[in-house]
Amino acid sequence: MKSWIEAFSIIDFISVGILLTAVTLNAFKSIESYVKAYTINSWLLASLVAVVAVLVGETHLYIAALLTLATKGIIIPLFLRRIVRRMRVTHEIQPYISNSLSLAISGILVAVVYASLKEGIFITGFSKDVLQISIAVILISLFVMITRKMALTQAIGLLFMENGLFLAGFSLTFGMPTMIELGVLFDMLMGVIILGIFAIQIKRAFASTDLDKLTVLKG
Amino acid sequence: METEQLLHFGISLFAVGALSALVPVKTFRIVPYLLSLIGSLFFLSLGLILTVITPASYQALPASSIFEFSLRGDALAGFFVITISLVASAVSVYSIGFTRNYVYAGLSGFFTNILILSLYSVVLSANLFTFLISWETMAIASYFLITLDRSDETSRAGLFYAVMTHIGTAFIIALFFILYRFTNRMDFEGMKAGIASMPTAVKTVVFIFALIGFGTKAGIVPLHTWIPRAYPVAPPHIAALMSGLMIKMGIYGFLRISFDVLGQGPEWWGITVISVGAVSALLGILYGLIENDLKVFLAYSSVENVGIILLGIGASMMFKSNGLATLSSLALTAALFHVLNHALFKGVLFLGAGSVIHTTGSGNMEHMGGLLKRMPVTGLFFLAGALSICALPPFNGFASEWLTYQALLLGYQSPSVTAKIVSPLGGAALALTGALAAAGFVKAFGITFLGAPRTAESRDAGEVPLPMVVGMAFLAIPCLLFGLFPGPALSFLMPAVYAMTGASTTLEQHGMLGVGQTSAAVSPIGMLATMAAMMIAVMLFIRMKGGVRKTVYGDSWGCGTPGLTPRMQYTATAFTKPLRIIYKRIYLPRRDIKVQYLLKPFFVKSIHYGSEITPFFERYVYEPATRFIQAVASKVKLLQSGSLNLYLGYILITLILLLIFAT
Amino acid sequence: MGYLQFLIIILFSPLVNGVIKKVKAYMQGRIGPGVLQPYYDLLRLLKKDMVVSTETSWIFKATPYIVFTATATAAVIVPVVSTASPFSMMGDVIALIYMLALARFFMALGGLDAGTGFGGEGSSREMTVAILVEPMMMLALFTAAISAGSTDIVRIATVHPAAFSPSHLLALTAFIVAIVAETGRVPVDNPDTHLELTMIHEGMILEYSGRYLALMEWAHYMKQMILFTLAIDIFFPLGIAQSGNPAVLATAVAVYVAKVTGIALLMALVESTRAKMRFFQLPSLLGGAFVLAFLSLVTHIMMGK
Amino acid sequence: MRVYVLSILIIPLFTAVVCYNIRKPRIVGYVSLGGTAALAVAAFPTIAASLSGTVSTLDDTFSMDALSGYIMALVIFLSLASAAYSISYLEHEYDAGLTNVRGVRTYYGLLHLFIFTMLLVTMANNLAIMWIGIEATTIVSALLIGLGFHKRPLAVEAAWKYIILCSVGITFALLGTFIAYYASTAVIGTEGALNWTILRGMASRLNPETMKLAFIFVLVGYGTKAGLAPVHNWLPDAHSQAPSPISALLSGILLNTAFYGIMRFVSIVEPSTGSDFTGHLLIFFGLISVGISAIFILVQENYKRLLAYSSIEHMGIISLGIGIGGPVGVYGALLHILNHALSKPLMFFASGKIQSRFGTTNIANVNGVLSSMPLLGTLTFIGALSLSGTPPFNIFVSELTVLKAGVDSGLWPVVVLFLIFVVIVFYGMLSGFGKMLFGRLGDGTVAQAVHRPGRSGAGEWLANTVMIFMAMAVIALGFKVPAVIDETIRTCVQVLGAK
Repeated sequence: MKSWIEAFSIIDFISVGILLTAVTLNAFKSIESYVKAYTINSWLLASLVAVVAVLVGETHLYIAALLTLATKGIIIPLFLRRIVRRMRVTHEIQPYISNSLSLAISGILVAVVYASLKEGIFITGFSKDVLQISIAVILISLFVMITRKMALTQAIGLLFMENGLFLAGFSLTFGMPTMIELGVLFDMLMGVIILGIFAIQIKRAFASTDLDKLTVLKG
Repeated sequence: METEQLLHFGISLFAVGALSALVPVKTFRIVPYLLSLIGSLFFLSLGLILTVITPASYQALPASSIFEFSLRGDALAGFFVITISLVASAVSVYSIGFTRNYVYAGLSGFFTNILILSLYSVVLSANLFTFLISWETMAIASYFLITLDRSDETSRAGLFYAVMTHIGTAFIIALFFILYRFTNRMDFEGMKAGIASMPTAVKTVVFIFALIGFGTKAGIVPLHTWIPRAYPVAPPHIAALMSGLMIKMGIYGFLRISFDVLGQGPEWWGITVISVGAVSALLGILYGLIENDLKVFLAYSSVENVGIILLGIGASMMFKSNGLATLSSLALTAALFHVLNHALFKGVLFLGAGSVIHTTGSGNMEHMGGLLKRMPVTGLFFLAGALSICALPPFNGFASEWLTYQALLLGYQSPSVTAKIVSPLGGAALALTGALAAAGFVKAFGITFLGAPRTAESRDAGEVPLPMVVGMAFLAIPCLLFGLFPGPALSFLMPAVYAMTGASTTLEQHGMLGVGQTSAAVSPIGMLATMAAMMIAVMLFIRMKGGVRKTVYGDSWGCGTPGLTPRMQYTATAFTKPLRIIYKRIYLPRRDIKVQYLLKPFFVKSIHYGSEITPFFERYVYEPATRFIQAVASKVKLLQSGSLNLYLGYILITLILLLIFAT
Repeated sequence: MGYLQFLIIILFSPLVNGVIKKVKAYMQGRIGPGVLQPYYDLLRLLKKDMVVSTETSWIFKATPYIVFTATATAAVIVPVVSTASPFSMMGDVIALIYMLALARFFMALGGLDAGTGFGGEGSSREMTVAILVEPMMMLALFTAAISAGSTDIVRIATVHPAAFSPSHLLALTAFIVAIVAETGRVPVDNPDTHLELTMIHEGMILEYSGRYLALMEWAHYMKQMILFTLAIDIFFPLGIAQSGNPAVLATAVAVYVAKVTGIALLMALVESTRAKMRFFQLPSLLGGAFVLAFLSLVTHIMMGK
Repeated sequence: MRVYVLSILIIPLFTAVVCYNIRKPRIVGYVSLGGTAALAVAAFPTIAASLSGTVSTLDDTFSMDALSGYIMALVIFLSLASAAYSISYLEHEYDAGLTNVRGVRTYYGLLHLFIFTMLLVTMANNLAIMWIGIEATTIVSALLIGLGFHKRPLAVEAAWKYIILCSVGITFALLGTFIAYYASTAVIGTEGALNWTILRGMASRLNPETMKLAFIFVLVGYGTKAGLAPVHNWLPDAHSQAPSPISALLSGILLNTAFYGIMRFVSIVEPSTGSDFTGHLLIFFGLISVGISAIFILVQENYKRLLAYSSIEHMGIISLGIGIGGPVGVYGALLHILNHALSKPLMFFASGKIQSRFGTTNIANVNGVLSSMPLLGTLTFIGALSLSGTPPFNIFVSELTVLKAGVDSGLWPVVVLFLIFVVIVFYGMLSGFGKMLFGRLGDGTVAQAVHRPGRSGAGEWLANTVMIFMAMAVIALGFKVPAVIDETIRTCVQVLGAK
């Protein structure tokens, strides 16, 4: 039983780390740092899955942890780096909202999540906070996508959302059946690749990765 | 033959006719109209069965579920079926001649058949669904017939018409659903049966919706604005169908709902309808008077006549709610009789106008003149139509308007003071309308057919082909006959009147049109006979006293100066100038005079005189509404600004709002 | 006798006009033509050839006959000296007005047919005046009809012999204005002018000559007398014969003659004391009369008499 | 049975591979058509069976009831239609040099992948697999829009917005799915906790609070994909930029597959939360969609965008029908899915022809279609009138049914607003298409008939046949709903358990 408590604290610790890495997005400017943040985020995620796997001792959780590490922690970051290099972009241009303000708003979002998720809904499961945290991560990364102007940043924001989603799913379900997890991961991988392709397309078509150019279609 | 068989034969004839019109063979063009002619004869007999022979309702194509086609007929439907058949057959004959060299013969044949068929199925429809389908089919068919020549101008007119009628339909759907909600039935029979449980407030809503919804189609002021736009661009035979029949469908729907289904309502309903009728009649003809385009004028005159019909209907409703069944039946008889008559003479007038425009190539009276000598038969029939629509004895218009007068004058018998005052005022409005209409048609006939031709086209004009003339005869002759012998016409509508008011008055016996309560009577045939006798007498007298005198022909008198040119004739604009001045508060005329001088102020080079009236409702009702909607729309358009960030923001906001409020 | 009383109107209408002319002459200090002058004029015109414009159609030739017969039919409808007038079953007051309207309709067409300025002007003005007069006249008649409970002239004439209620006086006043306007007299129209700017009725018949003109004029005389008779029947029918016996009839005729003469004098008086109005001042006059007629109706309904 | 079911998934994949490897642009179209026809034949027994009872294979991973059968039938029908239409469309693009052999191959390959993903959605019994399918449709269709074959900046922009917005949405949908899974594990443990059939069985025992949360996320998520306002913004861009056959598929059926997900969820959420919760949310989204789209239709200057907004409107109507609920409402919504799936593709096909004839999607530059291309003009007019909810065309019937449901449940404000919006839509549609159809060729049109219509070969003939068939269906359904369809929809209503 005691180990559970510790486990709880470990898990909470990790998940808070995940939240923080998401929040830091609001502070950064250079694409490199975004990718770094994402990598760390994914590693944390994978480690969390691993911890739970150790605790619960189910094989498919080990697989899940490995898969997460492989795709989110290694493949996708590498891919992102390639894209970044090919597109020769280094820094995010001035976002719509100043960093300090967006930090504040992220805080508000977290509050909203805690307020709206009523206590006592999620009594079971191994943590009461992880769900809130994961949803907060999702919302914050969405907020980042809203405020940032570069195609690539939005792709990364989406990836963060998916991490948050993964976390949520995990905290709610102890991991889905393996086959489904595979499917989900595969979809996401595909999605990222397509996003990358399109990001390059945009660069080619609009001679810029600035989303301000992408407002021809309107009305 | 059984009614169902008649019905099926008729329907299939029109269907085949519609399809046959699509055969692109010139010699084949006569077929669709022949079929529609036969079809309307089938329906005519059906109508006679429903009204005169055995006034019993039947049920054909019974409905299994709510959204099923179902037709039924009763006395009211029968009367309208007869009206439709009379006009439709005439139009079919006319079209044979008109579309012989018509560019859009195929489409016109197709949609004409569809339109006529939809008219029938509107009046014969048994339930909400059938009614709506037929109603909109009618609207669509007429829309395509208006826009037949596909020019941008006609398509704009068509669009305006379609949108107006669609708004009307929205109201109709709403009122149907209200009825359905409270009676749990979707067929008129059932609604009628279950109406008792409906609170008066709701009934009032239904009544008002009916007035608006069907009034749009009937063209009551201020919902009339589509009429003077749509008719002029429509080909003549279609204009005749639309003005003669389609706007009567508005009357039919209104009767069906507010009389048949809703039953008796409070007095102010009737008063409202009377007022609407009076306003429509007066404004309709006033706006029409100053128009120089023949078809626009006729269109406005349709608005006027709908007003007259509504006067009768309103009076009938008012009397009914005052418990005067006999009077109510009298008023309704007058109204329905005028429905039939207007269908006839407005039909002949539009066909005549069509022939004139067909030959002179212009709808503007200012380009015509002297046509009576060039197209005598057309002119004669047009004159007959004009006399009828001006309610001059012994034509049919007189008979129905006389009945309307009687009904309104007897209003003093009703217990309530408002009714006492309102009804004679309606009579006064009718009198004024009559005088205005007379002026209008003196202008229309006089400027168009009399005097000297104002253009080369009208100078070289000739009589139109035989079928067109015959088609007009189909309508012109009944105009006279129903005026002289109102009996048969009345027998078409009496059963309907009895069914709806629970009373019936025998108004016609041995050639006299008489109203029992007042012992007042007129005998159009007697008047005609007297006139004939007088004619003979005076001719003999002249012969006796004056002997034979020769006639010397010469130029018209031009104050002794020779060389009077057609351009010196009195113009249509000048003819109504006094009215523009007298009624300036209604017309709000604006005139601009530009004078160019050779040497100011003595030698004038040229004077340009322009005068136009303010289209009140367009300017102060429709345009502001449209502008408002456009403004709102252009504001809303900013939502889709093209910025992806914004769109993502929508998602986030929606989600957060839902999280906060929905959970 | 009851069958033939319309002949009184047809035959004596020119005389009435003659009388009016004579009285006017006296009032203006002239001797003036004899009262039979209209008859001579008519006969002279009948004997003359006709000049017809080449522009005209059959309408032009038919119009005089239609106008005459329509007016004569109206004359048949209105009971003159006896309520025992079987022909008046043929039509009521509305029919009568509309018969006159039929005549006017064709007269206006005739005016337009020659294609001259004057004819058109006359028609236009005639119809305009009609628009102003007809509803007013109708309203005045409605009052009577409602109080009699019928639009049948005989009924109206018999129901209330001499009911000079306020509503009737108002209606009467309106009706007199109507007569002035309908018979084309000063201040509405000037029957004796051919000055184009002031012509209304004369303008319409300007192109007519010979027997056509004769018929037109005669019809005009008849219309005038019909309206007089209508006024008599409706507003002071006292003395009209209810039965067919000769004594009653004789008195009735006498009374009728007196009444017609009275109205004729009134007309003459009005014409010689008033100046002609400008055309566009007419609406105020006729509109005022309309208000009177309306008031009469309202008072009748309110006061019930 | 199992063979049939699997063949449904295998055939399109196979066709995709084959099409991608054919190097002859004139042949590949017919191959793909053949593949789709084979698919239709193979799928027939499954669909037929599913309409009568549930068909389940691979221990309930795939389980098809009447609703799945209904939607699948629509998917396959539209796939056939647009496969047949694509032939002439691509021939024309190819002749006009807008694409190359590679483009054509990619197009057909992706087309069949797209079909595959949609079929997967309809067959999945497991909610997560359904999600995977829907996400997959996004990816494939994004490629079809953006890369398909003509690399135009606008297409790329549209695709980018499409994929970003829909991925974000879909993420929320998955979150909702997880939460639902959580709720169900709380009741029955992990085994089969995402199987719709099982969930449906014990839906009333699920924790209402949790299910509410789940439904909100799912609604926003799938709603984005289904094009419900106010999260619809990707739709006009994507529909207007995609090649016409793809636009037809997108709006005719893809939106419906997304909405299919919502329907599935509604019927497992309702029992615990009560129908008011789901109903009100759906009505809310439905009304906003109809209203917003009505206004945009009114001021629209681009006919393909106009059609896109009309899709939003009709999705709104469907959501209204489901939201109002009751047998009548659901019936109306399901019937509306069919009607819309007939009229809208017809319009997109027609507008594709117009576009290739006039080389513009700007209403102002198109004129006199009726006089220059009578058949096409007529078909367009039928479609436009049907879409604007005019009798005697099919959409009127389903709209009336939805209205009736609204009246039955006494939702007068909804009924009134709906009527107002529909009038506005009518005005917008008719003024837009009236402008294009009427008039003479050449008045006021700038870019004039850049391309001659493609060689009227078999392709043209096929396309016309398809369009004529759809138009006739549009009219026929306006007068009477055939017994078989009526029956099917009634069973679907029972499947969704509308009371």
